[in-house]
Amino acid sequence: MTALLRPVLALGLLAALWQAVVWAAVVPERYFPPIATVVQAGMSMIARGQMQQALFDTGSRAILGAIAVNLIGIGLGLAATGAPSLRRILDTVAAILQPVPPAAVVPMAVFALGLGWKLYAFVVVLVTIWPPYLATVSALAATNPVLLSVGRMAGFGPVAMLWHIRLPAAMPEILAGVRYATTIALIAVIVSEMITGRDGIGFLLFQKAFAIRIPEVFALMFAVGLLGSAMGLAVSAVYRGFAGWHLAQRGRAA
Amino acid sequence: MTALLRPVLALGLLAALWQAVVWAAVVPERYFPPIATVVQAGMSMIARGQMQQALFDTGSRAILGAIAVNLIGIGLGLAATGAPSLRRILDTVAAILQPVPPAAVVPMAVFALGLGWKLYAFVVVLVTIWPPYLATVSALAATNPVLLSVGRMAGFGPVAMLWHIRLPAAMPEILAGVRYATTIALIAVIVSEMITGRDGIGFLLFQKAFAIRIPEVFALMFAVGLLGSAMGLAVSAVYRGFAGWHLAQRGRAA
Amino acid sequence: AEELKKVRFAYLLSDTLLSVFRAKDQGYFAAAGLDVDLIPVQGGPAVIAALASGEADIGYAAPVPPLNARAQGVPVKLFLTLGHEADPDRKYVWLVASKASGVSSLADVKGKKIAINGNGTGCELAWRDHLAAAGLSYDDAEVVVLPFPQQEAALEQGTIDVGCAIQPFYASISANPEIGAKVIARGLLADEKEPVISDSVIGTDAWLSENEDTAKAFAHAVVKARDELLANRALVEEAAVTYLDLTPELAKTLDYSVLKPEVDVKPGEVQRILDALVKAGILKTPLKAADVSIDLKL
Amino acid sequence: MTALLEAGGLAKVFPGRPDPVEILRDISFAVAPEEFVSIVGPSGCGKTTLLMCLAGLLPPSSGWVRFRGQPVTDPPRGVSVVFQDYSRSLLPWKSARENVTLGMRRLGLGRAAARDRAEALLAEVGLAGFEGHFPWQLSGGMQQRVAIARALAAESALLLLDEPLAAVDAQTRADLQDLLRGLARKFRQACLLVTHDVDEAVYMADRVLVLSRRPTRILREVPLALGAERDQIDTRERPDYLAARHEILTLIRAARPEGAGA
Amino acid sequence: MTALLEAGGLAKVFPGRPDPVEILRDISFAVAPEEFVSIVGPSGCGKTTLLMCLAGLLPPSSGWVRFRGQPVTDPPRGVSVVFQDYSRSLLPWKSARENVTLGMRRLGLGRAAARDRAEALLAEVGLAGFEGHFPWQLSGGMQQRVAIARALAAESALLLLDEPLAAVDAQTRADLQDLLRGLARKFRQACLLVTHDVDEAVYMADRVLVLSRRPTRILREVPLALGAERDQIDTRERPDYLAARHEILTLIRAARPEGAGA
Ligand SMILES: Nc1ncnc2c1ncn2[C@@H]1O[C@H](COP(=O)(O)OP(=O)(O)OP(=O)(O)O)[C@@H](O)[C@H]1O
Ligand SMILES: Nc1ncnc2c1ncn2[C@@H]1O[C@H](COP(=O)(O)OP(=O)(O)OP(=O)(O)O)[C@@H](O)[C@H]1O
Ligand SMILES: [Mg+2]
Ligand SMILES: [Mg+2]
Repeated sequence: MTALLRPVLALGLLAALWQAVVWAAVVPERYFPPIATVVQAGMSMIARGQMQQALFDTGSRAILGAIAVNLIGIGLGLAATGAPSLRRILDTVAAILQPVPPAAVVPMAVFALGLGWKLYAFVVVLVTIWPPYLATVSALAATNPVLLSVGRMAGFGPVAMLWHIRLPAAMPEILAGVRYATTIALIAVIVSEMITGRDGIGFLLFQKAFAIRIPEVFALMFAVGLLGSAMGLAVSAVYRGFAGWHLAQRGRAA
Repeated sequence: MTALLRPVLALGLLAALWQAVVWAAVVPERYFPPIATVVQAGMSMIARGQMQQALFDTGSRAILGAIAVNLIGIGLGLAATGAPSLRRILDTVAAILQPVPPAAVVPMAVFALGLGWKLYAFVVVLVTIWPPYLATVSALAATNPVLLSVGRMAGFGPVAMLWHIRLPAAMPEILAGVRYATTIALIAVIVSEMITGRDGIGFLLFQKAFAIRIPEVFALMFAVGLLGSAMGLAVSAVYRGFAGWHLAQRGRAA
Repeated sequence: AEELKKVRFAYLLSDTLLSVFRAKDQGYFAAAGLDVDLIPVQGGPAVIAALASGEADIGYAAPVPPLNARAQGVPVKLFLTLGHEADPDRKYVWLVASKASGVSSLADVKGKKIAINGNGTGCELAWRDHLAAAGLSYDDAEVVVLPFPQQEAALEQGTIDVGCAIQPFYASISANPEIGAKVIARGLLADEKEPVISDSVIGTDAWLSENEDTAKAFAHAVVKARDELLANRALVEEAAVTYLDLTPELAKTLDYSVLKPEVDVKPGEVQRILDALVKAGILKTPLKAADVSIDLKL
Repeated sequence: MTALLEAGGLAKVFPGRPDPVEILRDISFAVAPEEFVSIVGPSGCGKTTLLMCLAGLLPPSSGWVRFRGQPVTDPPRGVSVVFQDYSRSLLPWKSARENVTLGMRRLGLGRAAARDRAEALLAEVGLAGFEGHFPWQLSGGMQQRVAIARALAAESALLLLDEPLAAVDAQTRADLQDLLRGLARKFRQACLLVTHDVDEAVYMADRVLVLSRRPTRILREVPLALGAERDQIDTRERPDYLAARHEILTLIRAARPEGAGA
Repeated sequence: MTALLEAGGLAKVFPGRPDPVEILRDISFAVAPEEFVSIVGPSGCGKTTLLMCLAGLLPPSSGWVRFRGQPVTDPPRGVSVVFQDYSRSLLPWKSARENVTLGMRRLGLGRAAARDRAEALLAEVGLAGFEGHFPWQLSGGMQQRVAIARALAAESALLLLDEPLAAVDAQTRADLQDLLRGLARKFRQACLLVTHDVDEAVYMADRVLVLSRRPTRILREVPLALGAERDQIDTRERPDYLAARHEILTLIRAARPEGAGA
């Protein structure tokens, strides 16, 4: 309940702040319209069905992408943990590829991948894979050594050790990486849509800017924020499922 | 030594992989040139001084930005930990702002901030602040309750507790956030340069891409990767300084 | 019924394309045996990339990016043009200064901040050509890269002194009293006594060599739609609202008249731009019109 | 003489899953200045919970605690604790020496003085030469001794010791018992010692509190008059020592936790 | 009868900061099947280190370990451990019951059977009613008993017990001593018990190994013949029990760790 209330509250706060900037007239109202205008613009996009469609397109891409990429990232992290030489290579490839901005990659990637889903997938993967990968690798490496000994005594091979000991112990940290990746999966999808999309929020953002519909551009940005918050709530639910013990344990007095 | 060797090795691997793709001729050579051509393009940019200048411009912005933003992010995390109501607000603002892509924000920010360093600063902060903030908040919340009791018995007020107990305990996790933020500070700088820049790697990337000078684009991307790796090594050094105990402890047999 | 021929058309947003949108909506493409798939992308280079990667068969862009690409060895050719510029006032590019900048002519631009929407674009060519004609060099001004939608605010804020505008942004800037827009030059080239092509429909060499008939059919359908638009101003405004999402007020400012009813590219027109590009230093090596364009002789 | 520490009607209930779990039920007692009190009770009866309440680390569900006449809500100055979970109570990023120095914070000593004192205390608990070692480089018993040195470092009026000698060998244990008593007398400290070793409880204390099984009350207070000076051999052979020991063992046997094995 | 566990010339040196630290120096001994051996030694002498080497969890610097005649490099099937750091050895995301079930993995029981057995074992160690509690909801002694139940669950031929009763009260400790011996006999298990309680060492064992201070060797092997059946009262009054106890205490006194207090 509070988890759902909180975004609403923060949204209110953001709106108040926004309106304060408008009143302060730092930026001409034309480029930074009052909140009421933005809401109205959003409403009219909803009335035309534009907003829902874009949210659906972008949302489904981002959610599917986030799921896939988090699984891949965690999987790579597991593999790298199993094979230290792979880890050494991946870590450095990560260090080299991570800072390459997607906006720089997309124009080149179009040559190789075209304009379809492959491009989206590539961009999302390239940008989003690192947080879950890095979190998985670092969390798995940090397993309490006593627990590892317990696992070895139980006769766990590497796989059982991962499954029964290292992975559950690492879950809180991994899910922090997953939460972050989920957010930037959304960014990656929107950036791709802006550059080569025919639909979705990214495309709409571009189209509205071309039509000089500034209130609608802002309304779309708010919508992106809400979509992001919703995805965050979904991750929280996963967290409670997989690492709820961690939260409960934290609450304990010493 | 090995820390420095590893990027070189991985770079070699990457180059080999690259060349394999070229030979497989999946993509026409014009759009995916052989590694030799890329190196040559890079060399010619170095000869003209273009590469160094761009690396310096972008690098100095990214490094200053990363330092500032990490400090701000950690500071905000500390503040939020001290004031739970602030934390609730910041967490949700984070959830809403995080997924807004920088490419969407830059054009809007231009209105308010012009095209100078303020714009760079704003974009870098907006994009980069979350990993250190989130890491700080979550790590500080996870302090072992026995250690907290020890601190309370030592008569630590909230500040001393933070400084002597919670912060050192949280350092490994915080520095993981810092490492990540440092990488995306570089991305943010490059994206800003791409959109409204007059110099730096981002500007050069765009310029070369428009001129369809593909080998040079790839050479620049490699340069970005190397710059990112170098920044990563710097973070590693900081990590050894602040959380070296964590690495040493990990190495212990149970 | 005969199977429709699939044509993938990558484009960047422009008011000129109203005819293409209308041709598709009214079924003129289908009537010509074409199934045209519209693929919006952001920026000329992306159009080129879409063609080069085989994701699109034909594309729409300003003339500079494809010519640039051709010079870099990307096998694309111009085969249609939907608009021409010509002296004195048939122009689609404006160099506009804000009142606050104190710039009132090209000569004042020295040391000022001028905007282009991207390197290697029509704006860059326009600036270079006009400045050269005024006895100045491109490097005399401080060039800033800024997308079209942001230039109006930048002018108003004083972030830039002179912008490079196309429609509908030019109309919006002109109507903004805070800017007090002053046009210091117009047109892609300084000298447009002879008509100059202002945009281009392009295709890859491979596609064009096999699909000349398709290209012609495409052209006829577009011309049909365009003729209807030219004949009825109300239709233009309606299309601008429908396809470009413009507000009705903004749509009223649209200038949709054309200089030449023909859409096939004449080698002479292309050569003029090529020469200007070489003169401006954007193209390093001279190219021949015949190598970069096809005259469909419709 | 007024009491140093007083507890009245202390109760603690943990919010359990199906039902709340009642741990402490109505605990009242007082500790005089310089008094040494031992607490014994069955495993899981709530000794640690009680100590945490007394230290101001855990709010009781009802009842009150006063230290030097002041209500305890936060850890008061003048109280130190050795935690049962000693291995987790040491800061892993600090050496043994620095961990001990932490206990001296409220004394306001200079850096060098604090360092000297820490090293002296580590030597007292048998850890000379290990000052620079980190907790994870020490054995269990060594870690526990670092925790003891840290609690001693504060020169508190009251020490709360939660099984502080559980992990050390018999000889070291005897030595540390004498050390603890000696320092407590020297610095006029009161001690509250939780231990499972009834011999230790009796040997160390002026009074032993025997706790019941949960929900926990004080089953009996056993006063002792073994004198101020104790000796590992002589004291343990005194008839009143043996009588007290017998009484407590009998009580504990009766109070064994529910369902305890055969 | 061939030995179940054999160690020969075991040595362990840790890479220390200025100099490497020599912990174990030349440890050789054997444990026969069904034999109960206690190990006592000063705090920090390397008992835990020794157990880790025997369990195949830590490679010795030199020397060898054989279990059932096979060289031990990894933990062999048929060996269970109760770790000294019991609170960290429980999986915090699993209930007491699930933690115990973990010990039965190599037995290949069905889900329901494993669950029943886990609950029975928890009841044996006095934790009936706490099956669903998580480790951080249990007291120190309760956590330790969960760890014991887990080790028992495996029905191993050899139990390595590192101060398994350090955190439980006297009565529960006595009960668990008898339980451990009883189960060991019933399941024909050999045990290696590290303890600081010399009484416990003698009461439980067929033989006691007394370790020296570091660098650690076996100071003496004290064989016992107290019979298979032991009694908490009678056994402890036997003259040979008291003699062994005295001998070991004297040895330990001599072997106290360097610099130990007063
Ligand atoms: N990683 C390490 N680096 C350096 N020294 C270590 C390390 N681990 C353990 N030691 C040292 O090894 C010695 C033996 O430790 P161990 O835990 O085996 O002792 P123990 O006999 O079990 O002691 P206790 O009875 O206190 O549990 C200790 O002196 C400790 O300082
Ligand atoms: N967070 C919690 N939730 C529920 N029950 C708890 C919680 N913390 C402790 N308990 C229960 O409180 C009881 C008392 O715990 P406590 O640690 O005080 O016992 P203790 O007397 O110190 O035992 P020991 O001698 O084993 O250390 C235990 O039965 C334990 O299960
Ligand atoms: Mg306790
Ligand atoms: Mg030990």
